[in-house]
Amino acid sequence: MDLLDFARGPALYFALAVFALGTLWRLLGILLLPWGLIRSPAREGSPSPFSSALKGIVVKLWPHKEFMAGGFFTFINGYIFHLGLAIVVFLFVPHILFIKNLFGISWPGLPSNVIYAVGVITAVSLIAAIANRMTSPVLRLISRVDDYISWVMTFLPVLTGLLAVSHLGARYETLIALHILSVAAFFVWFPFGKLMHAFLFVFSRAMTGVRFGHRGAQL
Amino acid sequence: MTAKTTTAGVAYDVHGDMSETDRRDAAMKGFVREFGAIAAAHMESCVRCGMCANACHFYVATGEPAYTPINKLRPFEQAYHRHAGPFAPIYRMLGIVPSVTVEKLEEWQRLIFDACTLCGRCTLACPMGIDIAELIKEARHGMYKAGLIPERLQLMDRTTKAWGSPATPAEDFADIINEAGEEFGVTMNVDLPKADYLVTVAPAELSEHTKALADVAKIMNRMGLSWTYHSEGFEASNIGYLNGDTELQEKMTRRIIDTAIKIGAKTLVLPECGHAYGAARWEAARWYGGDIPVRVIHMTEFLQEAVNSGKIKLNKIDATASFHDPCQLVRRGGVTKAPRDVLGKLGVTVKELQNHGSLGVCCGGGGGVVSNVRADPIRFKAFELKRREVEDAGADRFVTACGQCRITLTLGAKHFNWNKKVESLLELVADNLAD
Amino acid sequence: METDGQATAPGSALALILVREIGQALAAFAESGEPAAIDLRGLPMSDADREELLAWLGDGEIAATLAVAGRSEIRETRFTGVWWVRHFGTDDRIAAERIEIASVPDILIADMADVTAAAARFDDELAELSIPPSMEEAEHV
Amino acid sequence: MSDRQTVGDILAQRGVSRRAILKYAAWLASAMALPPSASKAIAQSLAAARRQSVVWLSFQECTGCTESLTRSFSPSLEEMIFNLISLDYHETLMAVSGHAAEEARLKAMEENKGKYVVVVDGSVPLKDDGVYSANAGKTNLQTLQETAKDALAIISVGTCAAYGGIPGARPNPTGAVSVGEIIKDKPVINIPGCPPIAEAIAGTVAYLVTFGKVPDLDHLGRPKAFFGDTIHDRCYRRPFYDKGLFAKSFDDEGARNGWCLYEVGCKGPVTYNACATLKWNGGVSFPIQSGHGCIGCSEPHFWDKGSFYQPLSTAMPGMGAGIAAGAAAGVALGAGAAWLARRRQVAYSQQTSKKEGA
Repeated sequence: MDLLDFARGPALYFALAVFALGTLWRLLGILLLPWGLIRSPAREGSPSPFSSALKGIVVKLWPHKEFMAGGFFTFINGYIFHLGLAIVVFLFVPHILFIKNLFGISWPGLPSNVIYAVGVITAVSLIAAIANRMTSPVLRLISRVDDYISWVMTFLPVLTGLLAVSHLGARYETLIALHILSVAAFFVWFPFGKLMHAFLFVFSRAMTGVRFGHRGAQL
Repeated sequence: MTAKTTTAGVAYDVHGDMSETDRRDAAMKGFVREFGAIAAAHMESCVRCGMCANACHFYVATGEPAYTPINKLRPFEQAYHRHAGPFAPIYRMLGIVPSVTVEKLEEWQRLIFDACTLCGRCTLACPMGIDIAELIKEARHGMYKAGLIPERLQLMDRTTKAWGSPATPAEDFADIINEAGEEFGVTMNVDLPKADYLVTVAPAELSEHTKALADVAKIMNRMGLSWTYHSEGFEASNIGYLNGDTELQEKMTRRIIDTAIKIGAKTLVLPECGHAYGAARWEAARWYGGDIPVRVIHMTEFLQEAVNSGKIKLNKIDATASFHDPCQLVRRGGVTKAPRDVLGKLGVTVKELQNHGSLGVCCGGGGGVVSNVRADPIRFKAFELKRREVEDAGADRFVTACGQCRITLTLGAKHFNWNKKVESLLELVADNLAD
Repeated sequence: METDGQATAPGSALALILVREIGQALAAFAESGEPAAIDLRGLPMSDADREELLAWLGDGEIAATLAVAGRSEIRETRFTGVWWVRHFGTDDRIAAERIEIASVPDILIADMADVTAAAARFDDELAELSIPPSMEEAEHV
Repeated sequence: MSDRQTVGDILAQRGVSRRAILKYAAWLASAMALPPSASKAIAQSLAAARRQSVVWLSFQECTGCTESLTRSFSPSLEEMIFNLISLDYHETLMAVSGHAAEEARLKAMEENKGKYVVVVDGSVPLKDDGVYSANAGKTNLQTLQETAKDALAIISVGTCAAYGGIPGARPNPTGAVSVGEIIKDKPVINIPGCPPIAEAIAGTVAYLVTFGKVPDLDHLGRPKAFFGDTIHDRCYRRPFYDKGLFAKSFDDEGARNGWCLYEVGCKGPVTYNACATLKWNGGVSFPIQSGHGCIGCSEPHFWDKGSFYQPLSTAMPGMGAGIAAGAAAGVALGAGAAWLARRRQVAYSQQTSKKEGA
């Protein structure tokens, strides 16, 4: 079995099994804790908890202009690499085929050249993010090992993906195997670090959305 | 109590006689009880983006990275991961997350109490929607259990437990009310056996702001309402809400709710106090253990109802004013429109501060900080943010609807020899009642 | 030499690169007499690339067809010393295609080994002619 | 069969001119990606070289490789290869049979000791003492070891000889292995493919004759001249890949338009071979040009890498159970963790209230 077969086979099986295990473990470990739902009466005319939850999820997509002064870079750069990752992950045809193979659903992709360009922008943005983390006094103080591991786990698939499409550094099948292995590592790490925010943000925002909606307060 | 400093020179206070282990365990147990699904989801969602720093007046005013809101939760979070999180058993087994040390808790006392007003502006800044302010409030519960709270808050705790109020013994309450009635020439109702409205007070009103007691009575009387103050349930400020003493919070909550039920009141009116609103309006059911059969409203909401219903008429003041939004009332309470409605009825043109409404900047003294003298230096720095905004807005008058904010801002003004008077919305209404 | 200034510049990037390379090799040949060759088959050329290059180089004074292990075609381009050489297998399938920069492509030059062999063969055949066995005698042999 | 004459002498006897050698050298230089200017020198050394004795062994194979080599050869340029070599043993092609054939092999080995080249097509079965393939009373393993002992080099032609190929596909009932797994002390050149391209076989042999050495090989033992690039990199449909234009099935609009076959399982991106440049059937076409994706036949274990029609970027089949097991374990662990945490909370509340009650 060569490296590519190992990556496409056992490594991915293992990673996805760990991903499923860890994600459910963590989500249920949180959501099955007591909810403490005894609440004072809602403000008159406040929206339903469901719409408050939705509103919380949506409103938090965009920061208040009041916080832009200090957080502009974090906000803009965060948007760039999140969108970049989303485009590269979900609109590159080989990735769509991967998803189709797993879940049976698919959608049209973007031209590969566009994906390469977005990939480069994403990589640059991620580098800017880690540079910011390592230089900003606030971020240095609040960062943990998790932040750096999660960065590496996110950056490696982008880097190996770019190397693979540009055939840099090694043979294509080696690079693509490393790419898949880096994705496997991403999946393994995902449930145990902050990457999990990709799922948790929904709950976190919705909960605060409901709390604020209940009080008639603005998020 | 013993005032101490950590090796790094951070001041902290210690109460009670406990071994280090007992103290730590007490804190852990206090923490662990807080970890419900919501706190857990919030604890797990942080991506360390640092956006919350920009929202905190203490960070903005000092540039001190330690004041980054999420950083203030560090020991609480550590306890969560070690004792309650999904991976807690693994973390314990492999020693990935160590026990929180007493030293760490001592060091963090300053961040959890001195450097946080529970104003919740960080909650609005957090892209993950983490309610950081709520978590800090919950973290205070364990800190209280471990006897690791600032001396002043401990003192108020003791006083409140003894008197039922941090300001005065309950036996003296009726006298204070009646004296104020005499002083300001208003008919007072106190300890009536039955009334539709139970009116509660804040500590400052029993000392510095006694005019407020009379102002409420004046308006109630003008409206012809059935109302009363009551010695058994008069204190709306809830020190337990601020210092983490959950038993006291429950006791204080029960006292006013039970009194309202006892006298058959349909409405419990809270004084011009921010955290009283948080405690009685939004948290009461939790500590009361079920539905509250009484409507709980803030003084500002009461005034809004009064002016909007036309039951009182106001003289027009031809002036401009800026309104300082009390955090617990506006940002975390949802009462944004009411004070502006009332100012409008007074004929006041509101010149909004740069940050206003739910994004208003805290006065710097909420969450017990104004009582905690140790926090004075950063409180004054934060005050300067507010002062700049008020000066930039350039209004004639400066009004708020929270006694605590008023005291904080007045102290700040005095410190900097700033000649801006901080006025009470209630007082403004009472003083301008039209015939 | 034909100088056709009207020739359109190659539009394809590959053809353009090749044109430059040929130009450099030709200049070097003119200066030092060092011949050169460029293999076209190893390049990912499309038919369009090839046609553009061909059109640009044009036709020169010499065109030769060889019948040697299949057909070969050699054409001088409008640039003297630049030769288009194509070797075919049977079925007219291209086996090798190259641009040669030389006075004459080697394959056109008679090899001395072949010349020696030819001379020997010539001698043999001539000997057969000069010692005249009669046609009848020959038939009897 | 030993020739003490040079290739040039023999060609002269056969009336083949030096021009033909020069032409052949031009072809060889092009095929082996040698500098074009080297063709004159190649021609000279070819003419001066001795004919190379070649012993061709066929093991577990289908004769497709021999077919590829011989069928593509028509009398002209390509037949030159047979002027360069003395094919002293080839079961399919030789006229003699039985003992005479075996003798020919042994004679060639004796006369050209240390100088002959062994070409192998087919894999070697090792299971059950190699009984699954034998001739002349010898198992393939014995024949290979005996023949390879005094060889100059071994050329493994076809994926079976190079990597085990189809006989070695799971479950590999005969225990088939490649030549390279048996012969460790001689240079082994792999020319994989199912079948390999004739020019790759001929070019490699010609190179060996001309230069007397093994050409540059990649890490899988393949001549870089023919296996240096992926099909994908040299594919005329590559621009469609870059533009994101893909055939979704073999009879859709995209297929008719000749778009990239990645989505229907083309293995071109990970397959190193010269199909896209040398092509097949006299340069007429190659699989992708004919509308079918590359199946990666020149790569080790191509048969065992999932469906030919499964896109390259997908995981191999058979993940469902593992993920389901992971998910089930996750649910159990998550619920367990929450239960433990709740139990702690209850315990702590009771302790606290007891202490306070006391």
